[in-house]
Amino acid sequence: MIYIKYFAKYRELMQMASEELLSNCNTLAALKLVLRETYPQAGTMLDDPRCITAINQQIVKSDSTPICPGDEVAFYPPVSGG
Amino acid sequence: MIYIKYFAKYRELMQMASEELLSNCNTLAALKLVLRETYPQAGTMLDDPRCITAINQQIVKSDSTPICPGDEVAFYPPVSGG
Amino acid sequence: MTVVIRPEDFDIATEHAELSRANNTGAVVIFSGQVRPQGEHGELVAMELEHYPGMTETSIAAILKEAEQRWPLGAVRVIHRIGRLVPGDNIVLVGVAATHRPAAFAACEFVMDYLKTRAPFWKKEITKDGSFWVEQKQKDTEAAARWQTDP
Amino acid sequence: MTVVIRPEDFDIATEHAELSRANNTGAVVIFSGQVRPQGEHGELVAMELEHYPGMTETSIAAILKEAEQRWPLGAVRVIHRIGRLVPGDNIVLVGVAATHRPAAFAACEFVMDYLKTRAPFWKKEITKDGSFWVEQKQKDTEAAARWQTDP
Repeated sequence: MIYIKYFAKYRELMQMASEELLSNCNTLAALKLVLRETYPQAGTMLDDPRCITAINQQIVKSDSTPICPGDEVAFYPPVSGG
Repeated sequence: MIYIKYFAKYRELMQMASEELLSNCNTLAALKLVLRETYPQAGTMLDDPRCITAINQQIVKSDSTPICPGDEVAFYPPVSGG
Repeated sequence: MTVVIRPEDFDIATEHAELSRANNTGAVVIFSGQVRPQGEHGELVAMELEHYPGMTETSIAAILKEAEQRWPLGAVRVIHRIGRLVPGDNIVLVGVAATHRPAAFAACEFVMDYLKTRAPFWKKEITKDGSFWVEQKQKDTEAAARWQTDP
Repeated sequence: MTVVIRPEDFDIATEHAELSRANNTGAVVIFSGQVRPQGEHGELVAMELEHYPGMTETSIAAILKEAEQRWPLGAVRVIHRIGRLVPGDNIVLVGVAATHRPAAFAACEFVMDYLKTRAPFWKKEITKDGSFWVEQKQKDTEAAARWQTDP
């Protein structure tokens, strides 16, 4: 199981804050492909060059980053707190 | 009448916080001379290159600054507030 | 080091007292940010703040740890509100205690700049004409970037 | 613009509330300085603060006016205590409200640097071994000097 979280405008785009994905994809690239195939609107998020990805609450840059069962993968736009 | 004020360590040196001087000296130089003649310890203050002089609450640098009856002349060391 | 994220407001007197009593405190600098009446898209009805529970706390703690490595600090406190706020409401407090004021000022500004650009919070402006996500500002990105070269 | 010189302590909550309600405030920066337990000549029993009534108020007002000319500020408040204080007591508060935080931070630091070097206050440290006038610090002189070239 992979735990996925969407924040702010991506939460609105995906129409959910989180989901649990039963998948055997083992890289971020594979996960993104599954999301594109599952949700027509996912491309808007994944093609956004400012989209930030965090795995287990650490920001990752490379699509070849491995993903293991139980991992938490988050997608969010640039932050605007403070 | 000239109103003289001494602050901090000069107040302690001169053993007074203020005095009223009945004098017809019309420059800062003349006033300093009167102080030297009146108080043996005044030289310690007036010869201190860090001694600051203010006339009517404005800092002055030149000994030739005129002084008029009713003026307030203050002598104080570098400030250390805040 | 204290990091609190919650809907409730802070009590400035409590925060100031906590900072004041840190070891050998001579200087306390407190920043507080509040919702302005005018947003980027006109008059605000409200501001909604969202965060990433867990990661937000961790990333702020990392920012504070870096601040403590850069400057000699007695205490650092961050309170960031979430949820629905209205104009005039406090959003965030960053308080720093130090022996001398340059460290307190620098660390407080450093923490704010990093909070603005690195801690996962998102703001949404609610106006009578609609809702708008607040984008990260270029000037905030630049403010944070100056700490890269200027320790 | 508010300048108060008095023996009594300030109430931080009142000060913060006053700053917060200034027109279009988004950022509030408050500096407070307090008496440290260790003075330059050892453990402090007390600190005595003296000022030049009239000139002190005027010179602080001039500093605040210069700050308002340099940065867009919503409000500036200074409270400086005088008389006998003990370790842990507040000495000074400088509070600045502005629409954006860079102005609030810069103006607060500017006012503190100028207060330290231009406003006629003098501090005397009372220790069990005697009393010592505090000299103006070179680092304070330097801190104030940087504003001459960097507006």
